Amino acid sequence: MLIRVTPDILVPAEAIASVASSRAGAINIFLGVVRDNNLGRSVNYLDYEAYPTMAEKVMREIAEESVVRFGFEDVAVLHRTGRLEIGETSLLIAVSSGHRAESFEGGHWLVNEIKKRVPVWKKEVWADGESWVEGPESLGMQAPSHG
Amino acid sequence: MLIRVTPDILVPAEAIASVASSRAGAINIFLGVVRDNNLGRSVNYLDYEAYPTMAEKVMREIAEESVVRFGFEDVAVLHRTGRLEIGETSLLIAVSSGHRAESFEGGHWLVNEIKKRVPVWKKEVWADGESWVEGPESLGMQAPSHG
Amino acid sequence: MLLFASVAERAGTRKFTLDLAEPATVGSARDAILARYPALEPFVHNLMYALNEEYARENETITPRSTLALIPPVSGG
Amino acid sequence: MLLFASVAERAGTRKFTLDLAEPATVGSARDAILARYPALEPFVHNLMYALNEEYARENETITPRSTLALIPPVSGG
Repeated sequence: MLIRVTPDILVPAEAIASVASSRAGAINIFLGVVRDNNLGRSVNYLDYEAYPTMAEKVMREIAEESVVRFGFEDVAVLHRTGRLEIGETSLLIAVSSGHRAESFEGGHWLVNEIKKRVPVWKKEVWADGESWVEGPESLGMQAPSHG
Repeated sequence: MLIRVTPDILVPAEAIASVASSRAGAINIFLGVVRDNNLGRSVNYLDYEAYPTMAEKVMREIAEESVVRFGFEDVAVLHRTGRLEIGETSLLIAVSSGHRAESFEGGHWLVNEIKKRVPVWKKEVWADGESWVEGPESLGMQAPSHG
Repeated sequence: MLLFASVAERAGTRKFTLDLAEPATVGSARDAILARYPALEPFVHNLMYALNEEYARENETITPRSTLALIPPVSGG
Repeated sequence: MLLFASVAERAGTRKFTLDLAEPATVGSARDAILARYPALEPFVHNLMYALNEEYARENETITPRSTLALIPPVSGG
């Protein structure tokens, strides 16, 4: 079970290799990627901060729970921190399972739980300000920076 | 839109790069992998045959339909042919979308449709025989080979 | 005519040409194939047909130099 | 004590120690933090707490050398 919070670039091939199993008929990989816009506003880049030791602990708990719920052969969860440019990967998950249905369903569950429970925060930086995003789908505080 | 039927190894990084988009917040990748067993029977390897030109045509139709249905930024669908060993990837799809929910839902839809509609066939080879698998989830003919 | 997978193995061929009485349809071509390869009879109830790389119904018309393929139940992925 | 993200920026600090009257709880520690950093008041209704890297309730007991973290609404992924 590959679990990692890191400032380094996330490499899908590493996660895929880590969940490989001769009993797996399906591998699902999800990349959370930095988009150039959010809620109608143009985004320059994102800055991710984590409580790294706790984040890895919670990621491992969620991954272990997913193995029980969905019968995965193996799971990998990696989250990147620091400044991420448009198109870069912030979250990388990979799951291997006997059949495809649970790889999609369980992969989606895993991403949802990670967004709800893992102590990681992102700050959106625009041309004219910045804001910590508060909550998994929220608008953030929308306050322009004073910097 | 990367669509390919090929005897060559499928490389996830190529499919991921092909669907990259600055508007994408989510990329979902699915690998169909050769499992060491099927329906309780130990599998040695699989042999995939395709009607390649028609298979690519149908794969493209399904991919285009998925863009309309799920609003994908881009889609890649690759299917391998020939002899595939345990752990090798037979099907590789990648989709990019604004948000994660449709990347999981639409990726699953795409795999289901490919398995239903694309003219590709697999033969399971066991220690003591072989059988063409007939239909996307069927048992196959279960007849031992006479070879 | 193109045959694939189980059907190709049973017939012992993957590709051949067929002279058909016009007007020919997918169904009449299928009957002509069965006359030439009676071993395919048990497969027929499960077959689909592709005319020039598009799935086709049995009553569809075949023109000269069309490519008809017999499509056993697919199992890709 | 550990502060993160919006809370760390508002307080102007990320890490400090606090002497608490025993018996201390997550809630009494939170009140001591607010007394030191009144600017955090508007954030309090949204905070969660982690005691030694586990989410904790307000009535949980804090022992000496525990690590308490204030957790603003998470937004990873």
